[in-house]
Amino acid sequence: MIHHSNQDSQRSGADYYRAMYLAMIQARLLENKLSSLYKAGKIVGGVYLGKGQEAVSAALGSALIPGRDIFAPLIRDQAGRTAFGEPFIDCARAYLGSALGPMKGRDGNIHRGRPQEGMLAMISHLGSAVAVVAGCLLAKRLQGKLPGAVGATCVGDGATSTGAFHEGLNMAAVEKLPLVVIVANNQFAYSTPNNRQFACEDLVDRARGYGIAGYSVDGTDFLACATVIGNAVARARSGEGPQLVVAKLLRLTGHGEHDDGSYVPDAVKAGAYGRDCIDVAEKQLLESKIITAEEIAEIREAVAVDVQAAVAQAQQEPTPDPFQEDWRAFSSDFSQP
Amino acid sequence: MIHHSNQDSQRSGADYYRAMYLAMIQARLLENKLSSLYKAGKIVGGVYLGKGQEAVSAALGSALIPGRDIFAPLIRDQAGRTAFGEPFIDCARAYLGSALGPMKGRDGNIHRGRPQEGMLAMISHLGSAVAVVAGCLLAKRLQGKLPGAVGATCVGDGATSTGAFHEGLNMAAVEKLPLVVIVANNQFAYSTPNNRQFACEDLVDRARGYGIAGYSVDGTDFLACATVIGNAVARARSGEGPQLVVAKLLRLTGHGEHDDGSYVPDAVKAGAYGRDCIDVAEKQLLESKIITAEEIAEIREAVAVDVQAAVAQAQQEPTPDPFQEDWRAFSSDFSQP
Amino acid sequence: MSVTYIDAIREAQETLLRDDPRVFLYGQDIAAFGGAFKATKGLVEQFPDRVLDAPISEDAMAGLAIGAALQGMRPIIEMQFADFSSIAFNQIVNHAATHFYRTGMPVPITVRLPSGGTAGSGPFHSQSMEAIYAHYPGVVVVTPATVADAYAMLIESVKLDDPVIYCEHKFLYRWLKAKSLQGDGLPIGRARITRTGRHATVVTYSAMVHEAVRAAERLQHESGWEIEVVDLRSVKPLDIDTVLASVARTGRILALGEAFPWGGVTAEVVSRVVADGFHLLEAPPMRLNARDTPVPYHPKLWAAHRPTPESICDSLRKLLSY
Amino acid sequence: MSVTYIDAIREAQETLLRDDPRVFLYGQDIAAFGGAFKATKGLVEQFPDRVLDAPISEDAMAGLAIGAALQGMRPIIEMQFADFSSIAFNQIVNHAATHFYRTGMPVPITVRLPSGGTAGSGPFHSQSMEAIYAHYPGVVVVTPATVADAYAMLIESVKLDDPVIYCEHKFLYRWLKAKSLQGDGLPIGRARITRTGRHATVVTYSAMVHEAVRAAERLQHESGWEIEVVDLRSVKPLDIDTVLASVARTGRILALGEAFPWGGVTAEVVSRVVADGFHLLEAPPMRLNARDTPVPYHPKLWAAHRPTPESICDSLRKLLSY
Ligand SMILES: Cc1ncc(C[n+]2csc(CCOP(=O)(O)OP(=O)(O)O)c2C)c(N)n1
Ligand SMILES: Cc1ncc(C[n+]2csc(CCOP(=O)(O)OP(=O)(O)O)c2C)c(N)n1
Ligand SMILES: [Mg+2]
Ligand SMILES: [Mg+2]
Repeated sequence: MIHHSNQDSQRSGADYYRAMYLAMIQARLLENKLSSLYKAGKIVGGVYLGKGQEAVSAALGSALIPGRDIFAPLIRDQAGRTAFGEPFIDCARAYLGSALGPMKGRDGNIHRGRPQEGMLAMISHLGSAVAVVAGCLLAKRLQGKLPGAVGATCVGDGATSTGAFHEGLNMAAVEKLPLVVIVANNQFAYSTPNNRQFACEDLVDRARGYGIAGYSVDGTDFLACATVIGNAVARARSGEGPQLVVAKLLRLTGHGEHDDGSYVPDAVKAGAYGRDCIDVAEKQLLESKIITAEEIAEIREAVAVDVQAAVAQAQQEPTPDPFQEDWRAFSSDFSQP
Repeated sequence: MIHHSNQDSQRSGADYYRAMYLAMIQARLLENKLSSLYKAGKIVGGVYLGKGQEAVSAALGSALIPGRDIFAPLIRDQAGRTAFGEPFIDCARAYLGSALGPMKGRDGNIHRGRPQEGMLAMISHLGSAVAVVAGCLLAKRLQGKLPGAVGATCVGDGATSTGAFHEGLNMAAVEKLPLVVIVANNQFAYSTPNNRQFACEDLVDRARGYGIAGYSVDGTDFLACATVIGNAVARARSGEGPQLVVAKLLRLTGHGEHDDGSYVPDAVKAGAYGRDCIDVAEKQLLESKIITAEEIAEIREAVAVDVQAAVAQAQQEPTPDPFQEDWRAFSSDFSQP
Repeated sequence: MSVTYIDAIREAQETLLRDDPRVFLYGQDIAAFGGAFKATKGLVEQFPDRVLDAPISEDAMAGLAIGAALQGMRPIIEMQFADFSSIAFNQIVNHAATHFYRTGMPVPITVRLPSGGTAGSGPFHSQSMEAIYAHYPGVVVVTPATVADAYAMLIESVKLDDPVIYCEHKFLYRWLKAKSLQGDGLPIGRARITRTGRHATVVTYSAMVHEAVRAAERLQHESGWEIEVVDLRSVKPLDIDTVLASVARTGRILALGEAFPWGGVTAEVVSRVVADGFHLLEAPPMRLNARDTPVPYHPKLWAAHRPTPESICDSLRKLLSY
Repeated sequence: MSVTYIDAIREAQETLLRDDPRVFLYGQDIAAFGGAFKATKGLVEQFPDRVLDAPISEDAMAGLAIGAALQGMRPIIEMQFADFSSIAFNQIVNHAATHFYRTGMPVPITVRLPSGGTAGSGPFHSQSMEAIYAHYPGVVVVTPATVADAYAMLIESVKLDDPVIYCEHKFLYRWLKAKSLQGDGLPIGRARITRTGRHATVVTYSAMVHEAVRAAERLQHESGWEIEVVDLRSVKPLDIDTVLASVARTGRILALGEAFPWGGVTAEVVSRVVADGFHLLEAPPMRLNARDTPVPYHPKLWAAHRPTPESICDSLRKLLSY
């Protein structure tokens, strides 16, 4: 697998763009594979993809520093996960129920992480990661490790309606923590359109009410995402407190692979946000000569091989054996007084 | 007891001011009595007073139409309750644990109401009334009874940090319900100052994030409260959707009567919001010749008699008898199949 | 013609909306989309004002329902999964549940909880929360196990003046079929003898009724044991009389449930049986619940986490051999 | 010198802050104000960075604690009243409780719940929520009944790698006094025989331990009955061995608790006793809980809502006369 080299400080310029682009292709090809596996009946449970949201997610993941920062990805953050250093095999194992890998088959699909390494393992309850990332940052402050570190999470437009989102963001603002929250406003929460979710003109209007910085960005515009999200992370890192970025875009797939998303009106699909951020990225990168067509082809080819390898490996691995499980929810052993 | 005459439509002008003033005096004298009773050991449990917040609360309660509107008072809303038609005896009974009265001793102090008449009985969990009032209004819409009706509730600065406040207000905004939410920002939540509660400059900055109207007012300024809160209610009534009013003021007492509020810095007490809204009201009413000094004296005297009568009555009444209680939490009778 | 458990839930809501103008539905994705499980499919077309999409605000959804109920409506709110009702917990147990006792005014809301495990659903889309709600005074908790009960008990839930937690089992949605919606008219609060027997009683509810019947059939076939299966139907109120009558016949009881093992329905059942029917017992009352971990994602783990016909048979063999 | 139960809680927090730089406190009004019950009085002066006032955001308070714990800290969060933890319910039972099972990484948070009833506190400042949390896999739930336990178990809770719900009883805060903080060193997970006896066992926890002892003394005085009282100390894990050993001596058990009667600790205790100790029983196991309504405000109602020495004696007389 092509690795994202471990940065010591936040990437910028061409490096950042290249890292983002690589993560986007990695996410897209990996997710395409997940989709095929699902359709072939090889995955039990839901499959949730980030198609169309890769630029936003990669912009965030590529701006973070693994080992120093905290990242709490949500359901459409394959690109950000990859950029932050999650190997494909974690994803393949979680979806295919391998007994190896971090979740050992106990949890699946997007409910995975490596909390030991700063990548949290989401629970389903939307909005609940915001306060948890704030807590990670508060801990770093108390430990004297905060300078230069940030914490980040993504939520959808729907998740902004949760009490957890509100309480967490407000709390982070009171503590002036370097928390970056990206709202990926893909205009729908499952089937529910924005006008049934909130009544403000733009979710970024919420920033002022928390006393934090807020930015809007076209989430299909690769370079714009890089700039706005990269800057938000940099500002948080330099001590300017919580940053809210609202990215407007469209999910180019169903809510999950079981869903055809037919409730999205054709006009919306054909509209400005219906374009594919990967097309935009390639166009922008080629135009600005950051990358060549040959490199693109090479990246795509190499990533396809990596995807294949990860899936093949996970498919061969043992699945969990209920008789081997210790069935323990406590880490403490209370049996020995 | 001097009664607030049942209005058919929202009061305005001198009528409104007079109603407000009456409610403020009623609240103050009743609460002074509660304080003495507490100090004399006659009340078990907490006593929470609205001293210093009467103008805000009365402005709201006096703008509401009993029988048509919904009012969910919170802990410092004696004035609003009285203005909305709650008789003193409800308060006296709740605090003194009479078995008569709406709560029958099962709940006490401010946890009382007449939900059958549109005055909800608060639970302690802050913020939870917002969605409930929204639900009352949604019901009215479905029943065709919404035109001309509003629902209102008050919360403190601290309650704005609850998920319930956020979810409820956002939901009301989505449904464009005629909900008026007054934030009485008395600068402290129990002992916690604003700077540990939120990081925005003014809580009214939240309105835009919900897509609703927002207004600020000096909560110690009687006439300003009348205007701003009266207008907010009128706008909601005329179909302009949720209205948020943030009133700045100071609690002129402890959090409860057990608390001396010594954490409030002297400079704050001596500051602009440390003045007593009743003094302001009397000054403004006298200056604008809405009321005479004699009338003020008469009102105070008559109210004092009413307070005395209500407390005396409640004190004579039976307390609940556990052997007479049916100890049922269900209204349904499941014993007969 | 055959009708599924989820059809019954849909039909009940259609009937309620048609017959009672006080009824309305509120939940995420329930209008045009028809709900995550299609329990409200087509209803918004028939009742455009009374089937409303909610924001992702479970606490406020419950709060809104409470307010509407206080104004005379009969709201049904759909939680997308029972697990997400954890966000609505406060409004349900502290607001809805206490209101009648405090004020004398009941709060007739119905909260639909798509409950229980299915393969691959994992820790946050598989929970059985009936015991959590039943612990609180003032909430009725129903757990229909049949197509007819799914229909009749939803209608009855909405007619009740008290708040009802309606636990519908996702595993039964499409798997469980019946010829019609016609049931036996048992009211909420009354258990049903689903299968008669002489040697032991299994007391259970919801999807586990079917696993219990399977286990009973297997034991009958294998060794001639006749196992009685009692479907509680509602866990609060809990029909201990029917349970005791069964134990009086069999002398042995296994309380079976799919929820977590600490406390819960099985503990309540056993405790009441021993309190009032100690003298009836020929063997120690047994319990079988899920294991004491979150519900695992992997189908193999999941199948070993919840009781199965095999593990029920094992328990029953132990019970019978005492 | 005498030290109260609330002193012990304060002292434990001071000790923890002093000895372990990973410990910090987070809660409403706990810094300069010292907490609604003064459990953190003076601590912010000594540890200005590690005693922090929280906004009124229980869900985020629990979330913040979880995050901090994942980064190596040992947060203690104070809920102003146990009743308000209903807002933090989701983060506790779905996030903290599941994390070790899901990821292998434990979440060492301690959640302090000022629990239980006092006269005049009413439905929302009196709740006992131990059964709610204990139902979920992955949370330890402790219920200290003595001054020494309040101290030692809080220290032990913070040292445990698993999330702990520390239920401290408000009624004991100032009423319960001891000569010192010195205890007997029993770990979490082990019950204590508070009073020995031969004729019946009362299994209980928290404030009810003292009511049980009073009832036992009364019965001894009145009629010579010798009642054994077992203090569970932690309701999860639950030390059934100590309970069974006691029942083996007495043959009779009353499970006593202050919480709501449906399910809960008493049901779990009785169910486990009959499962493993059926043959030891000479009488049906009994339960005594609060009544099945919200906790009433009025002191007279409140006193009749919870078990009292009188009602415990009544239950015991019935149990002894079987
Ligand atoms: C608290 C909560 N309620 C309901 C759900 C069920 N649910 C899962 S995803 C989803 C829609 C999320 O929409 P959004 O936040 O916009 O994210 P998107 O799927 O569009 O990326 C819902 C309702 C949940 N996970 N959590
Ligand atoms: C959800 C919740 N958490 C905690 C409390 C305990 N509590 C009662 S009043 C109060 C302070 C409220 O402050 P604010 O909202 O500013 O209102 P004020 O008392 O200043 O009028 C707190 C923390 C509560 N009632 N509800
Ligand atoms: Mg969305
Ligand atoms: Mg305040």
